[in-house]
Amino acid sequence: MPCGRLFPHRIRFLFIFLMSKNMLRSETKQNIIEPSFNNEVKEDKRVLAYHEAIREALQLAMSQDRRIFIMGQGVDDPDGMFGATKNLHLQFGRERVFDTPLSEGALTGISVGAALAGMHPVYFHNRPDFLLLAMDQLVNHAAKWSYMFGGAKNVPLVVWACIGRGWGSAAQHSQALQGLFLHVPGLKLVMPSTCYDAKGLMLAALADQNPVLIMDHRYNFNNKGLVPPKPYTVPIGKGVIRRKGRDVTIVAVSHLVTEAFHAAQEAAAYGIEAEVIDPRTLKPLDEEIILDSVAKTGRLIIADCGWKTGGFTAEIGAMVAERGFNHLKAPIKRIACPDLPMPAAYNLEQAYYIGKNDIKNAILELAR
Amino acid sequence: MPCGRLFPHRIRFLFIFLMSKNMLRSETKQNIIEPSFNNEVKEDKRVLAYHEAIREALQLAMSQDRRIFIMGQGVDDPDGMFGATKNLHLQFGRERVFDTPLSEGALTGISVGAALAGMHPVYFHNRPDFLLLAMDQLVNHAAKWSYMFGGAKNVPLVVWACIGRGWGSAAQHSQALQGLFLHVPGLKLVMPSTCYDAKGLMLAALADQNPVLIMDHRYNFNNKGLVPPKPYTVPIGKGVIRRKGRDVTIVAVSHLVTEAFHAAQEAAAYGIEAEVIDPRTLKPLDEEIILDSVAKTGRLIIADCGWKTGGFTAEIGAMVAERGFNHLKAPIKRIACPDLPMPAAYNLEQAYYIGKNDIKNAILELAR
Amino acid sequence: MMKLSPKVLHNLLFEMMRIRQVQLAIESRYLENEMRTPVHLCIGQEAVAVGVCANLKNNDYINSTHRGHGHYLAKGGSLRALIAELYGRESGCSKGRGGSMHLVDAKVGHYGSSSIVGGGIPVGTGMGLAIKMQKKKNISVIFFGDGAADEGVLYESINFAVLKKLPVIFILENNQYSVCSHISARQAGENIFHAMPAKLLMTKIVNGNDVRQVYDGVNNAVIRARTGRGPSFIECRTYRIRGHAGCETQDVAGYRTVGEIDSWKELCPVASFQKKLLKNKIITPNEINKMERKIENQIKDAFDFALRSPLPAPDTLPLYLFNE
Amino acid sequence: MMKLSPKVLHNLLFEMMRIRQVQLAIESRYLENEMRTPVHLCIGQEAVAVGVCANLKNNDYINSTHRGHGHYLAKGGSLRALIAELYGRESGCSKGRGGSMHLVDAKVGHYGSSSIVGGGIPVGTGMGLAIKMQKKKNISVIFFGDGAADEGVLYESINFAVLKKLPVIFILENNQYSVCSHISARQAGENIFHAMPAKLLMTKIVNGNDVRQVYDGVNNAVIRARTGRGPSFIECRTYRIRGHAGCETQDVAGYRTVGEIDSWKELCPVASFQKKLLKNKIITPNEINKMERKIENQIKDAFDFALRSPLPAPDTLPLYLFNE
Ligand SMILES: Cc1ncc(C[n+]2csc(CCOP(=O)(O)OP(=O)(O)O)c2C)c(N)n1
Ligand SMILES: Cc1ncc(C[n+]2csc(CCOP(=O)(O)OP(=O)(O)O)c2C)c(N)n1
Ligand SMILES: [Mg+2]
Ligand SMILES: [Mg+2]
Repeated sequence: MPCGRLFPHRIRFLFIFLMSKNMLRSETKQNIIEPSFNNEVKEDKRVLAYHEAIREALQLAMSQDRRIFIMGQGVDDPDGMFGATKNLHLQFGRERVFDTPLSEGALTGISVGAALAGMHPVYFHNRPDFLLLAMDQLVNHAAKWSYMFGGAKNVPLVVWACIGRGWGSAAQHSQALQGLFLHVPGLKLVMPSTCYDAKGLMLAALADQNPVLIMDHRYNFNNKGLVPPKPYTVPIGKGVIRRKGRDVTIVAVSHLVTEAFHAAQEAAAYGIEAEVIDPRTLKPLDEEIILDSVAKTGRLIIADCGWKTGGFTAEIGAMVAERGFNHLKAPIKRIACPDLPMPAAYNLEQAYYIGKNDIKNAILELAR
Repeated sequence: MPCGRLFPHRIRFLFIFLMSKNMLRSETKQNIIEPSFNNEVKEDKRVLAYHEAIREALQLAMSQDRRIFIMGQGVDDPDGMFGATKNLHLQFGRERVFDTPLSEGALTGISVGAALAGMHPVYFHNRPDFLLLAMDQLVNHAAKWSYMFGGAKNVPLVVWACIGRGWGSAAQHSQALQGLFLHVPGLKLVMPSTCYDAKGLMLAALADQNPVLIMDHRYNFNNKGLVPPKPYTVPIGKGVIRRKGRDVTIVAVSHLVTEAFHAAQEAAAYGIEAEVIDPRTLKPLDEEIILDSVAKTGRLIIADCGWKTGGFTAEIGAMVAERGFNHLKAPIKRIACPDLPMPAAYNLEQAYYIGKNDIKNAILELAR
Repeated sequence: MMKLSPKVLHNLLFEMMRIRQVQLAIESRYLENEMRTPVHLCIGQEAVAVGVCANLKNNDYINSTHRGHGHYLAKGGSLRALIAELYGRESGCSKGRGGSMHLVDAKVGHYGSSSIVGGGIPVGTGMGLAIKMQKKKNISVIFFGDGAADEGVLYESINFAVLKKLPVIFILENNQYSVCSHISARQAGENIFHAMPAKLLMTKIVNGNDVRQVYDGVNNAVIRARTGRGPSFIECRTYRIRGHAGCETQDVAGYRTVGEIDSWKELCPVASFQKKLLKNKIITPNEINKMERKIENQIKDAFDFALRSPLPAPDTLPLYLFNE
Repeated sequence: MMKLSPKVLHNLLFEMMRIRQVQLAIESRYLENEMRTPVHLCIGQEAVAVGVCANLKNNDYINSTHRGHGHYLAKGGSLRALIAELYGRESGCSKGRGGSMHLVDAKVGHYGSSSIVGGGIPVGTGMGLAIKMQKKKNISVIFFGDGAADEGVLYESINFAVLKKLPVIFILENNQYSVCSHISARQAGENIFHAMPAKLLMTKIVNGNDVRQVYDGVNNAVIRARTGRGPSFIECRTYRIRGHAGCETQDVAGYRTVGEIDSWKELCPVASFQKKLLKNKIITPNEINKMERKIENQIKDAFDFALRSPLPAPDTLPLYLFNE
């Protein structure tokens, strides 16, 4: 089997290739136009893809602040972190946008040290699964440095990771680990759901003088939405109501905000009006926006793309059972991934993941 | 300042030394006799310290099962993991009880590999803080191996860590990280509260063919309680009622079970009877014993020595708000450490940690 | 160079051809989007898998990576179960739970592989520890890439293997790249472990495109490990002809030149070994043809098997979390 | 050996004596149980802290460990703030939040230390990265123990420092023990980084009980770092006279012999340097006495300061989690 025969089927499959390129190995959805819940955008109606919005935030921030630099495996490669960092090294040079060894533990500590010594690093990971190698530096160091030294030094640092999903990526490449980081004092945890917020929260994270973990989701990554060209920030710690409703409150995370929105739209056909809340930042959490909504609806659904036990749905459920109990009229509902590693086979993936229909069913059950 | 003057104050302080040796740098409490809630012990009334109970379990298991071995930093040192592994290397040899390099990441993977190849390792850490260096191997590997390969291979492994507290151990040496591990599918999470269970759960963990994480607490470590000499197991996944009551349910973890018990005893003076539930294993969790109790009392307090947000109190609170809502008569109460790193100063430690009084106040507030 | 019988030489060629043809068959059907799992082809690296595994016995262990099809096949893993796994079938080696990056065949000493880069290094080391504790005579071989050599877990694992004199062989499969990152963007100079005293760690650099060099290099390490003299570290210099993941057309452009790829195609480990055996009259064109047909049949059988196998039943989703 | 002025030599002695006396003062009051924090005394290791830091400028960075009193003082950290921190006072260098293992004095380039063994290694490396990116001329020095050298983060950090030619000096303070574990239970052979090509990483082993050797060894590394020629790795062989934590009476018996401890006491870095300076008539007994009194006064002042400082107000517990 000499090398000359490496390409025997090339021509035969060219047509398939042309047909299907965009679907290939796609863990992202393509060209989804966001629902029109971008209440923030008043004037400039420019449309941008989610990854372009992140890139624009980085570009604006780096132009203004010499302390900011970007590092991570492949940030300067042709793919450019699914577009989020694409070609930024051409604009800012390889000193400020650089590839790293696969040393997630040390590189996190290195970013902590660089932050202490006056820089503001942005460390990119293309999957949160790899953050497990960085837990010591994230949890024992970045998150604690300011407190441990009575505020003498702080750690302005953005760590970014993008949740994988689908295409048989399986157990070690598909984890949505926000439930772990939610538990750690000293880390801010940001999970945008719209293109507008992707930019505004990145700029807010880069204006923050503390460690901020941004968890994006591949299912958002090619969405298109309204993103004004100017610099703006979305406050860390403030949620937003994506859809108003009186009957049920849905708190949803990341790409599930859109799923919840569509579920609510469909449930409206049954005369049920669900309110969709996007916390945007899981920590600090805008508890009031959730409690106010539950005070009105008396019913709560929480939808999270992470595991159920001890995750985001647990925290919101318990918080409301503690602080909003007197308004609750029915058991809460938690919609999250089952407590299992992600399987590879695509039909098991379908059984595993949650989405619009699960949320819709929960609405109908709860408000029937 | 020559070396000859190394000991100038030696004699002066000898009397203090004799007086205070047991308190020194003590993160443990000394010689606390357990409350008599050891309902399991029928016949043999032998009293053993908590650490002796663990040691006895290891000794019994190792005598019977050649696959079991012990590793960890200092397992064979004069302290012997606060007594839990003391001198076991003399009985079983240094091949089966050995010290390790400070390579928590690799050593966890090495224990996974040894387990795959037919051994049953017990990997000791004297603080859970160091497990953050092992997260990749614990979460990405140990927890997922069986599932990821469709059950072709499994990982019989016990990882043990002992929560530190007090004496200015501060932010990186006092973490109670069960809230992280609770979230991870594929790990069993065990937190004993009595000497009896310390032995029985260790033997159960060593009979289990899966990764089991045992989190002990230094505040239990010198307790004394009834421990029959014979081998016995306490089932993983079954909680126990430590005190019966009709008015309030308290679910408490590890050393807080005793605190909750005493709080309940004191509250009884006010005519309030609190039921104290010790889940013993946080995962799998005996949800029914909690739900049954709440069905009776309608009121729930959860006490955990970890952080509040996204931790054990979150899970139990949400689980009951989901499955036991119709029995709940009042908001749940969550008693946990504040979402802060542990401070060093002892008066800040006092402000930081929770105990009997916090639980008692919660009982009185809830059932007033 | 060691003297090998024609039978052994034929076998080396056959195994390499088989791995190559299986990869090409996977590639040719990948764009059908029915193997929905990120395949990492080892086209161009066959000599490493084959040269190493030809030294091993059935009960020796290997620990592999995301780019593990070759290691799995060379160690004797079931071809049917591999292809079925790629198709996500219940009959796959991991019952469709693992996909391309998580192959297993316990019967031949392959106890699973990690897709966390470097993740398998300590696991394989621990298998060596078990062997030593059990006083068995088998050995544990760990495959990992140059990317994995960036990870501190390698340092920790080698330290432990040396400290305990474990029967472990570390195979650094240096194909120069981690995804699009050239090794020079990640490491400076030679791998530091080559400087370790040979008494503690036997080390060697071999041409990873020459199956004979790989075979010989590893042979010494195997003898060493089997006789209780401790671990070895062998770096095999090779190249991945295809992109990081997926099939040829899916390789992103811009991180390496066509010239670079072409120059390595010239060094194809399969073609060059074939040529050498033909030239030395150790094999005939006819024998090669026979091998090709045999492999084609095996491949056809495996794809047929996979495609007629059922997907996992959705209600079996929760199975296998624990061994009860 | 470099020629040093009497002033510099006096200073080396003074700094060592000061660290020693401060440690002894802490030790002598430790059993009062008012310093409620696990102290890790560096008695016997003073020459490392002093020999290294005497080469540094105020704006150079150091990164230290749980055994960090000496590093902190040698770098010029406030003695008052140290003692107050041990007493958990608001006036402590970390406002009573850090305790003995978390010292900081940003004014002198000490930005905090980790009690996770090895945890400071990448942090200090990152400080070197910042220097390089900012095109500054200062350097970053990292202290860590032989225990920390077990951790893979060292391998990763050195690789990165070498790759980026960072102005970083790695100081391996090898006192042979990690708690009760002798280095031979954890590592086989010399540390591997000594085998690195000098062009990439300058390496050296020095007698860590000889302040002159430490000074000289580090001096070259400092010049190298300041002139952009990259990182160095210096191993200082020394010994901890006291137990792992706490004061002398708290050392557990059974993991090392009295003879071993005594033989190292003979090699006391403070006494031997004192003797040498006296013998060479570089210092007089009277000058030494003066130094001792000066230090005693400083220590008295620091303890007084600490003891009259208030504890943190309990309602300030939530402060400093974030910088707002
Ligand atoms: C810890 C970790 N970091 C990053 C990744 C993403 N990733 C997957 S494969 C790969 C390349 C690894 O390179 P190498 O080890 O040389 O293996 P090769 O792909 O060349 O066979 C990377 C970076 C990962 N899976 N795990
Ligand atoms: C990652 C980690 N593992 C274990 C410990 C427990 N521990 C605290 S200090 C210490 C000894 C470290 O030895 P070494 O680095 O040589 O420093 P030395 O105490 O000798 O100064 C250990 C093991 C820790 N703090 N961090
Ligand atoms: Mg590679
Ligand atoms: Mg040491």
